[in-house]
Amino acid sequence: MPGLEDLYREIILDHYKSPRNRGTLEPPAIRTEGHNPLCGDEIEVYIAVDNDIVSDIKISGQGCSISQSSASMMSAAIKGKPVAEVRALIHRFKHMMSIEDVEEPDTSAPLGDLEALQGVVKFPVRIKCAVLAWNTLAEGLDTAAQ
Amino acid sequence: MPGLEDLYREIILDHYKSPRNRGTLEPPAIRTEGHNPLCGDEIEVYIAVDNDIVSDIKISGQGCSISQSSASMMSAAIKGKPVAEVRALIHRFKHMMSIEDVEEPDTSAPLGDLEALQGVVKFPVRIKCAVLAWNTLAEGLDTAAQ
Amino acid sequence: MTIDIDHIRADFPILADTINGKPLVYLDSANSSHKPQSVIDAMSTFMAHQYSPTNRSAYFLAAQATEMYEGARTKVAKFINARHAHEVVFTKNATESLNLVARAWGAANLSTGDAIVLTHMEHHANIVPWQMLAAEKGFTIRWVPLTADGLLDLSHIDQLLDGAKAFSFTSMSNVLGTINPVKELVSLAHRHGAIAIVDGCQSVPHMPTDVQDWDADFLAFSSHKMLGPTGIGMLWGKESLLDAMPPFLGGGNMIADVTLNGFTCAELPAKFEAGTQPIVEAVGLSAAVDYLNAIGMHNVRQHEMEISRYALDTLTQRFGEDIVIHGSKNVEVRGATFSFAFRDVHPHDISQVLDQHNVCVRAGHHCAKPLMRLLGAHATARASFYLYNTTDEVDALCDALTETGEFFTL
Amino acid sequence: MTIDIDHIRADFPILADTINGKPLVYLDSANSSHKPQSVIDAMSTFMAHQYSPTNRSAYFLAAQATEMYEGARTKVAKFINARHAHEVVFTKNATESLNLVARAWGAANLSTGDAIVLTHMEHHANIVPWQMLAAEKGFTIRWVPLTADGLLDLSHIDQLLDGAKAFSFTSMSNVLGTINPVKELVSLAHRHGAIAIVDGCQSVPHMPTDVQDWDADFLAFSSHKMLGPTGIGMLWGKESLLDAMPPFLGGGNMIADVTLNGFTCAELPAKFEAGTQPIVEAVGLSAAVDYLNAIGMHNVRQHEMEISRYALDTLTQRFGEDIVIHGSKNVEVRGATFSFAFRDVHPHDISQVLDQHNVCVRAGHHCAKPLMRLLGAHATARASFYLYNTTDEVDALCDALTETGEFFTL
Ligand SMILES: Cc1ncc(COP(=O)(O)O)c(C=O)c1O
Ligand SMILES: Cc1ncc(COP(=O)(O)O)c(C=O)c1O
Repeated sequence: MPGLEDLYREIILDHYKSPRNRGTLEPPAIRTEGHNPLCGDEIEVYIAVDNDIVSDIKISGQGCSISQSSASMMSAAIKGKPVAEVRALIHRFKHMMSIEDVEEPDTSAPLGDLEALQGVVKFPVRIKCAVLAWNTLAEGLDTAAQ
Repeated sequence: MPGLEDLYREIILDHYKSPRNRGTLEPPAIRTEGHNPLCGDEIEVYIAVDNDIVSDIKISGQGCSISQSSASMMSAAIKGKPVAEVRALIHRFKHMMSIEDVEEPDTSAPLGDLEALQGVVKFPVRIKCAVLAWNTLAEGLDTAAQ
Repeated sequence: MTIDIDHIRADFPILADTINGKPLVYLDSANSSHKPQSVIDAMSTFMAHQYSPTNRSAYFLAAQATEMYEGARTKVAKFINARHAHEVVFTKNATESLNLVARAWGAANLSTGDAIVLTHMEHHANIVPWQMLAAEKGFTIRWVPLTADGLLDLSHIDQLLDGAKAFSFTSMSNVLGTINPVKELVSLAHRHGAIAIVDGCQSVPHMPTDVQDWDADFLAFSSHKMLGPTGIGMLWGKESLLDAMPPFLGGGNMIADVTLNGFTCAELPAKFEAGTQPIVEAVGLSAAVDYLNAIGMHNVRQHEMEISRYALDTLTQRFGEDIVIHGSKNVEVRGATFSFAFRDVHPHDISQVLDQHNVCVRAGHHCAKPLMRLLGAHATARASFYLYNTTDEVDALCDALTETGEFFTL
Repeated sequence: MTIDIDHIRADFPILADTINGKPLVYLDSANSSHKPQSVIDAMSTFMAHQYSPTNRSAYFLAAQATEMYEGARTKVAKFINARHAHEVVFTKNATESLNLVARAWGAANLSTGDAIVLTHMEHHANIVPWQMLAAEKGFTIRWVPLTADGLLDLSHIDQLLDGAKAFSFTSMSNVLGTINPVKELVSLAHRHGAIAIVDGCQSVPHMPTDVQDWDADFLAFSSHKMLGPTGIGMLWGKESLLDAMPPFLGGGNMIADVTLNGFTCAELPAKFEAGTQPIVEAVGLSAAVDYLNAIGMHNVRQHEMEISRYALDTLTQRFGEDIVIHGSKNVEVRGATFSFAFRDVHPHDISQVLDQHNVCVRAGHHCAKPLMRLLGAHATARASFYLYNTTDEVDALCDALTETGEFFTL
């Protein structure tokens, strides 16, 4: 059985305690909700997309350290990035989480700090926590594209 | 495991091959149907009740040797008997078949030939075959009493 | 100790196992219980040497298996003091049992303008089937509120039950541990002409059950929470109600006859048992009931009251204001199931740190989201105890909680 | 022999048992099959050392059990060549699977004036759920007739399917042994805009299955007929259909959220898996699929064709006009399931005499009363063979039949 230090890297706890980009955005920013039916975690992701760039992002809702820090790190990683790059990163992140059905990603999307979340894979039940924000973001991008 | 001879007594095979009281009765005689959903056996029991006496009985339908011979032996045993005596015999027969919920019967109702069916108890699946005609008769008597 | 705990623990092979060299501290029995060797053996032996389909074929093996299957029914009926064995229907779990009542009794008896009453502490299994039916039939659902202590607030019960057709409630909350006054609730329901449906999942495994004394109309419960296998649940119902109900699932075994134009139903209990039944599981369940009977349900309850008392005392002493235990502190009206909040650590993170010490608790909404909203929590951690748990395991929980606190204040 | 029959028989403990000193000749596998030691062991080991509730709690044991449960799903999906694992829903038996389709798909898609098509050789499990729904919704049921040979008579199939919404049929008759041309039937259904529902109970255990090649819409089958335990069945469905369907049973696990006012559904497959699932049974089923894969379904089919050929030849040679075997005599279009009449001896009596020799056959209507009426029989005796049966057992059947003839002409 892997140890706690595999899961709770320092940077994760840091994002958990001081989450980045907390808050909400007013319309026309897009608001998307996500649930983890297993544990009751809820998240709202707000994104503003201008000229195919995610110009702003805010996160609210609540959840465990893993879902909260993953959301916080995600927001820091994608703010100001082109939508295409964000999509590539979502793909790469889900691949790192060894989600079924996600093929070999384009590794040009750099993971940076997000690599700290790699340890989650050893705790399969927590993968859903780590991925919650990312799935919610992906849904938001789909709405934006419509 | 008990042997075939416990089940198929000679008198049973005799009634199976030469069933007594086969046929039907016209109204106002009472016709009652019975099924054994397990094996598909079907029976019709026709009774004429006059002055609280089962003055006539006919059996039709089809089934295995046990259900057929039990019906035949039943018809021979009850024809011309007072309803009260017939009810006592039904009770006694079901008790012999160790049907759940049937209390100690009045042993004054003589079983006679019917005792040959006692071996059926060792073959629990066949108890339903042996009892089919009797349950159907009991239903017919209830109808007659209304 | 009212029961010989070492002896009992020795009957459960998994309790002797270690993970990473440390023993298992299993505190999730409200979710599902472990199985004694006798249950495992009964199932293995049956599959290896006695297996046969039941209620259909006539050969020796089939007759023997049918007797074992029906024997399980008789045993369960006695365990809850049912009047007749055929009042016990085997289902796949308590959830199916409750769906059966909603669909078969409910669809025939509820329509627009009607009302039923549930409580605010129900499990989703006793909420969603009614909501599904209500969306179709247009009846309303009324909710019994809770007191601050986590008991049913009966101050307006007469108003709530007025004109209601059914009152469906849990005998014990799977979140708060609250034991409801079933007999009193049944009598309230009946006084208003409503039938009383009891979700017995959490109480039947932990204390004596007497459906006749309760005068209840239906009781749903599950094998896997009472030392038996998964894959089998029970619905008990009063004969007259079951007889009057339309069938639930259609297929083999539940019919008397089928033609191209329609079908007629078999008698109880076959009427509600369509298709090949959980035969192996009934044999396992039968062994589980034997096991519980041998110990005695009064003794199980006694043991769990002792554990509860110790847990309440110890957790409060060691963690003071750092811990909030939901529900009543009176062990007379609660079972050994404790939902709690610990500092501001998320329940998922609590359970993760506890897991490092093989302390197994459940973190989440416990399939009771309406209750969670009432508690103002998205999730809680829940430690639940059974006949095989010890006060030492309460200490192990506390030690692991101490470490959780340290870890998350680094 | 295409398979090592001695080796296989050694894997089934019950086949080495004797009753009254004589070996068991089990010819009732179309009813339910026996279990190899590997299935029994998988379940015992799981219960003794790995048991945990799944998909809820987060501790190590729970994560491991969840992986095993979901692993069973993936294995079953591969076994029938499903596109996605989440297209496989676990139920309690094939009967529940068919009720699920009727209730969830049917209730949402069928109304007055609609029609569905069944065949005259269906099992009650594929008749009664539709009759129950038809009584409520007012659609009509049309029936595909049979040829004298016991095959589907497709001469008016276009007329029957005209305007129909669904065509639900068995892949193999449990009475006649007839193997239906599933791929052709699916394509006929689709050409008329009907969905195709396959009752795979009798074919999936006995030959390769490829739902994508068939292009079927739903497939129902049972674990207990394919070497697995009771208490678990399967429904496979096309993702798009399952996604569009309302839920079936309501409760825990199948929801995304529940409030006092209503609920929202979880994603597939949880949406259709309410309550605690047959976890132990999924582990056993997983071992059964492994066992069948190791032997190879083509080899199973090959072996059963050899047995069928031998059985048809031997029964005809030895009993001539005394035996009437229902269904086709062409082993290419039939499985190793033989319903027969023997002189004028009632099937119940045949099975009784056979039982004296431990020859286990089923006597009755085989849950197919409409077909029995068509055959002009109230009951038949049925001998059905599986991968563990031998041609010697065909001889044992014949010897016992000879004695049956002697006994009943005394
Ligand atoms: C063709 C067919 N369909 C459906 C069923 C029902 O399967 P189960 O009893 O496992 O629900 C059976 C078996 O009894 C069958 O043979
Ligand atoms: C109070 C209560 N009701 C219903 C259920 C549902 O039981 P099952 O999951 O066995 O169907 C549970 C357990 O999960 C429960 O605790």
